Amino acid sequence: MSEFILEARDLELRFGGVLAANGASLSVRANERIAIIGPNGAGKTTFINLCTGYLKPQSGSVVFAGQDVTALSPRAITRRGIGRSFQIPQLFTDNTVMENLLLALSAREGTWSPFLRLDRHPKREEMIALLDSVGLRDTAERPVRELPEGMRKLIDIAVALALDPKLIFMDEPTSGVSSHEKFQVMDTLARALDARATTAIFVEHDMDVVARYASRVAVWSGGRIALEGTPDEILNHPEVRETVIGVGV
Amino acid sequence: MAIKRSAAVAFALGALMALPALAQDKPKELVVGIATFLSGPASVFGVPGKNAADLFFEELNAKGGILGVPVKPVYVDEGAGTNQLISEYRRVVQDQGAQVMFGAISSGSCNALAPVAEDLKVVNVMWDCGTQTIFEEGKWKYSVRTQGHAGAEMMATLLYLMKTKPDFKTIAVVNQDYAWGRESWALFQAGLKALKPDVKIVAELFPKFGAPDFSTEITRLSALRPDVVLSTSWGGDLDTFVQQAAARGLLKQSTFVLPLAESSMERLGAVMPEGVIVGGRGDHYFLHPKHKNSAEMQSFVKKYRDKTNVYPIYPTFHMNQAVTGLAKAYEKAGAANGGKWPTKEQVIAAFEGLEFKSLTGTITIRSDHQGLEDQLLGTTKRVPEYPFAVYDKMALYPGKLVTTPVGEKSLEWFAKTKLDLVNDKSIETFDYSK
Amino acid sequence: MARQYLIGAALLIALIVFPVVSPWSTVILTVALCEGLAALGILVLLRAGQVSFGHGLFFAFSAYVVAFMAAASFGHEVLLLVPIATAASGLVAALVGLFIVRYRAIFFGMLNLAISMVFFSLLEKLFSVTGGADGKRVPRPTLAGMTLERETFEFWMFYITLALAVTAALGVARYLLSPGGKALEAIKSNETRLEYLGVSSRKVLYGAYLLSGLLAGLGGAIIALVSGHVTPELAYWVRSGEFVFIAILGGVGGVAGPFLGALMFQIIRGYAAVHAPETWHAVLGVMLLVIIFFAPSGLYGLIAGRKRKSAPKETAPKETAP
Amino acid sequence: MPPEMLFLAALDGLAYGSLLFLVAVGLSLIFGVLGVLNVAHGSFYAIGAYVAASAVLAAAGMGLPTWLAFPLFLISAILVGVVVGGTVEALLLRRIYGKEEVLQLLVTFAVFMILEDAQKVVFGTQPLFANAPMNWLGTIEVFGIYYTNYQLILIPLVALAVLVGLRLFLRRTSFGRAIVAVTQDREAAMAMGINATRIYLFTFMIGASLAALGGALSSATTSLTPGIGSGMIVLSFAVAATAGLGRIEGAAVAALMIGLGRSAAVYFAPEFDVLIPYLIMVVVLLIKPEGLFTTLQTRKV
Repeated sequence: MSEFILEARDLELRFGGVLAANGASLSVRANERIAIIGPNGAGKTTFINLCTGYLKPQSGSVVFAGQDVTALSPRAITRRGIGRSFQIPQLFTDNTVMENLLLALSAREGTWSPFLRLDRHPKREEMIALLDSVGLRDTAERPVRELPEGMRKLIDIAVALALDPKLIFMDEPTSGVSSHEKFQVMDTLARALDARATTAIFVEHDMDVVARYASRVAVWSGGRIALEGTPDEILNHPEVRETVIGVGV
Repeated sequence: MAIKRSAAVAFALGALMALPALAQDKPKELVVGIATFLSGPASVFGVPGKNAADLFFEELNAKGGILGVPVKPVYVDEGAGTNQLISEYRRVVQDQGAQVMFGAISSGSCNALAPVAEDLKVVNVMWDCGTQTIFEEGKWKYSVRTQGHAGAEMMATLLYLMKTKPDFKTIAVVNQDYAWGRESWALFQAGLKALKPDVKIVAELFPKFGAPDFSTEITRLSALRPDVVLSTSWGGDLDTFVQQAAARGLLKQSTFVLPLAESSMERLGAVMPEGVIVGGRGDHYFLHPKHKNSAEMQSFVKKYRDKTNVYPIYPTFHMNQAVTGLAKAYEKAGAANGGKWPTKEQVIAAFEGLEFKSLTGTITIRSDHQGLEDQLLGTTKRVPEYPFAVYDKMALYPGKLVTTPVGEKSLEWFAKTKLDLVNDKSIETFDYSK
Repeated sequence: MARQYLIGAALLIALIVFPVVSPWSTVILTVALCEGLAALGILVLLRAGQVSFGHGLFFAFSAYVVAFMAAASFGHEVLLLVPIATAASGLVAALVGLFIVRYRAIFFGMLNLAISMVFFSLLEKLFSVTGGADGKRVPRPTLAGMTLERETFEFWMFYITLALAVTAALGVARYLLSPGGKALEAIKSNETRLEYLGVSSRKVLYGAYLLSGLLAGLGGAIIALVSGHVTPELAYWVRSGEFVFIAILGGVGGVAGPFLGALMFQIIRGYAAVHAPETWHAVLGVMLLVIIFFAPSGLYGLIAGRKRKSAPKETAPKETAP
Repeated sequence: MPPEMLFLAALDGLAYGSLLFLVAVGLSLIFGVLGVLNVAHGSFYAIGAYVAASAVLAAAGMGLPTWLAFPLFLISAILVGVVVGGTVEALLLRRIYGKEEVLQLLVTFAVFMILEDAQKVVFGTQPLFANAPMNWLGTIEVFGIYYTNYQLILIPLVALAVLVGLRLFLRRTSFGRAIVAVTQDREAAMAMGINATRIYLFTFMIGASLAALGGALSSATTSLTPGIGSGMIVLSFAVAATAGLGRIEGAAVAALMIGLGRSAAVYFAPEFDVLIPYLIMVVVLLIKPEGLFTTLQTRKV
């Protein structure tokens, strides 16, 4: 067994003439917190899509927990223990927050009996606790549609966490959150991830967030990793400061 | 709000409740439910039938109705589909209190309605449908047919073809794809095999009912060049077929036999050439050689034309037979009942053996409830008096001669046809005269 | 929730009492229940955002199974015919569903339409087998071994149908509250997330399709029995369209909706047939427009007084950068 | 079966397919732009046929020359498209573009039901035909079989002209390009300042006119009876779905496939001629779910 929980190697994907992934590789150890940074169009989301089965690479491989999951369906990959949240939250907007979580719970537990009422799921308490852990207990019975973007982003993550994934991809977890709440949100998230011993890979634009929460940083450019290192190394790298973070930020 | 809502529910339910009404034993009026096509392609027969019914019932009521009771026709759309027709039929009987139903035009509807009439115990006059199987394969106490059936129509057609064009060697058929098209061909074919076993059937085509285009069929027929082309199609299908065949010279190539063309002649106008064998499902024809000058016929044609601008076609005559037959049956039953209003059972019993005059002849109802009706066929001719083709070289086949005897099945009876029937002495012939 | 039960109960009581007050209406009410069952099947699929313009297939299939079996010497018994014919339609749904759950939106509707039209054409064409466009007569079978007169038969058929419809409605209501039912709604609101829960949306939809096929099949089997005649028209696209019509007319907010819709449909059609026999299509068409524009949540929504969330057309979230 | 019969069958299929194309391409265009599957499309076909036939008969009644029928066909088609189609779009469809697909479908279904009865009330139930234009063009002999020039030459030519004309219109004119832009990306097109309301209205009128033109052309060859529209609508669904909705050239190919398939069936398996269009549609959709000429697009997340 490899020391890495996830190994993506040389992923390639071409849309028309554009190389969305151009030999993208990343190896992740258990319990790491990896931040992916890079300018728009660098292929960050494409990388997540390739690892989670939404897009199929034309070449390259993804190995998760010792199993080849390359080009499997999102469903199969999710079932193997990879969760994800989205840049734009993907939720069941007509349903309440609790229903969203309970559906995830049913998916995890395989409780599909037509005689079971979803809202009376025997493990409902667990979802309340999860919601509590991300600080959104009050929203449980509200329809997702009514909630602000920032809350939806968190719920999107909570839904992914409800599946108890071994690893989670989070696509800009704080993008809808106001800047003064960012750290609070990230603290909550970090606690939840630690409590579950979930490995996390997240795309992030806010370098303060990256500096504080990432254990390792991968800089994306042109569909592949350009640089990799600890937050300190990367954030002080002159080229990165210029291209990614932007001078003066 | 809650009150408003329950009011809405109450209203909806009240609306349902308001529908029923009770049937009376001694009626102020006699409700006659008439199933006819008011929508769909067969409304070419249904709507003329309805128009004629309105006229006939008006006349009947002007003369005091049936046994002094005014008659009220209620119409049901046969075009709504069989299942819907059945529920509408029930509604008219059970809710509107119809004691008599006229059902229907399509053989499919008749087959479906006969058992319903039996269940509802309502007098059911099959006013236009032709399938011979109804009374040959089933016994229906409450149903009666006031016109001939497909057997009589096809036998007369076959005999006429054998008389006018005895030497044909090949034949093709283009019929609509439903019971009438299939059954009429089966009968014709059985008779043909008995009379002319060496005839070759070169094509049997059953285009979809209501097909808008017969080009491929016509190409095939043009290539096969059969001596005779038979088509029992009607309505828009027949018009389209004749039109397209005429445009492509097919009508000159083969002898066409169109036993239902009477109903399309006026519309086809100049398209219909001379020399086509035509019929009209019985002896009806507004230029009937024996009855065209009768006062009744003259008055009917005038009234009908005033109302609709066109000459009456066979369904209007069938409607006349149904209305007249019904009135006569009630009179007969009433007389037998000492002048009192007869029960439905007495009316239906009165139909057996009933004989009454129609606009073009005499109808006799047999003990199996099947009507005997003469059959008139002719060959088209163009005359200056009308902008459309008329019958010439007509032959009038007595109903008794061409109708399958009681207790026999038409298909078997056709297979036993003998050649001497072609020139039976009871057949009258006429030429066109002004 | 309480209001939902209230509507259901009021409808049920009215239906139970009605045939006693007005015996002639039993068949029409039974027909309405049958159409309501088919529309209930449509409702199930609508929850997933899918609309079938071809459920006439299942409706007609079981109706013809009943016609063939009742005409043959075996199976001349309602208690056999209805379950067997319904199961037969379920089998067809199981087969068709294998392909159809791969499709969404307009293609889902189109493929349903196409398959039902193939069946319709076969029914019309295979004259010697199916009786062609004129259809087949369905001789009245025995009920629990008893040979019944028409009125008694109709009376019992109505209550049996009512019982079946209530059971079906409660069952569907229960299903819609179950995780599977919620997953079905999830197909409508976000199929991507559903897949990312590790749930096969095809499997979820397949179950719903099977259920809706069974419901339409049940309706078809009973309608064949009470009207005593089957025709290919049962499979025609206009008939399938009517089921969708009824579902929307009644409202898809609750399982009582389709039955309310079917009753209203019959009432309007009944009145139109009396007062406007030549334009009853148009009357229904106008009614449909009125419902869509002024009461998009249907009769059920009107009575329940709860506006169904005017679900906007799903717009695919756009990404700023790949 | 002599080989020339195959050729003859193909000729019949060509004429039939051409007519089908005219109707189906309108349906396809409307779907491509408005995203609405128009069930009432068959009614436009039927009304176009009735109006054209009435106009031709009226002209003949006034003693006008027969050739006048051809411009009358065009005028009737445009009239029906603009008046009936325009009314339906402006009064009804416009109000439901944002709503669920099923509601849009049902609105057109309701319009279909209303127009079916409206036809009966206006034009009556008796078969109506005006074959003078067909006869005026005469016949042509192919392998000893007479064909009408009208069906064999005129209708396919009109279909071809419509195909070419539509292509040019959509690619060369600014209005046409605006339509294409809306088809490809509605939001982007609107962001660019394209007036979607106007585009929708005109596209619907054009689509309805094409259906009416198909009807007008068929009025010379066939008897018009109530219900002709409901058969045509499913056939054009079949064509449009087989081609891929919104595909114009595809509709031509699919219509031809169905036309040829059907006439081949009349020769080789007459029992199955009505099945052919639906079978082709089912098979194509099963193999290529988005139709023959559309490529699958992935939603971005």
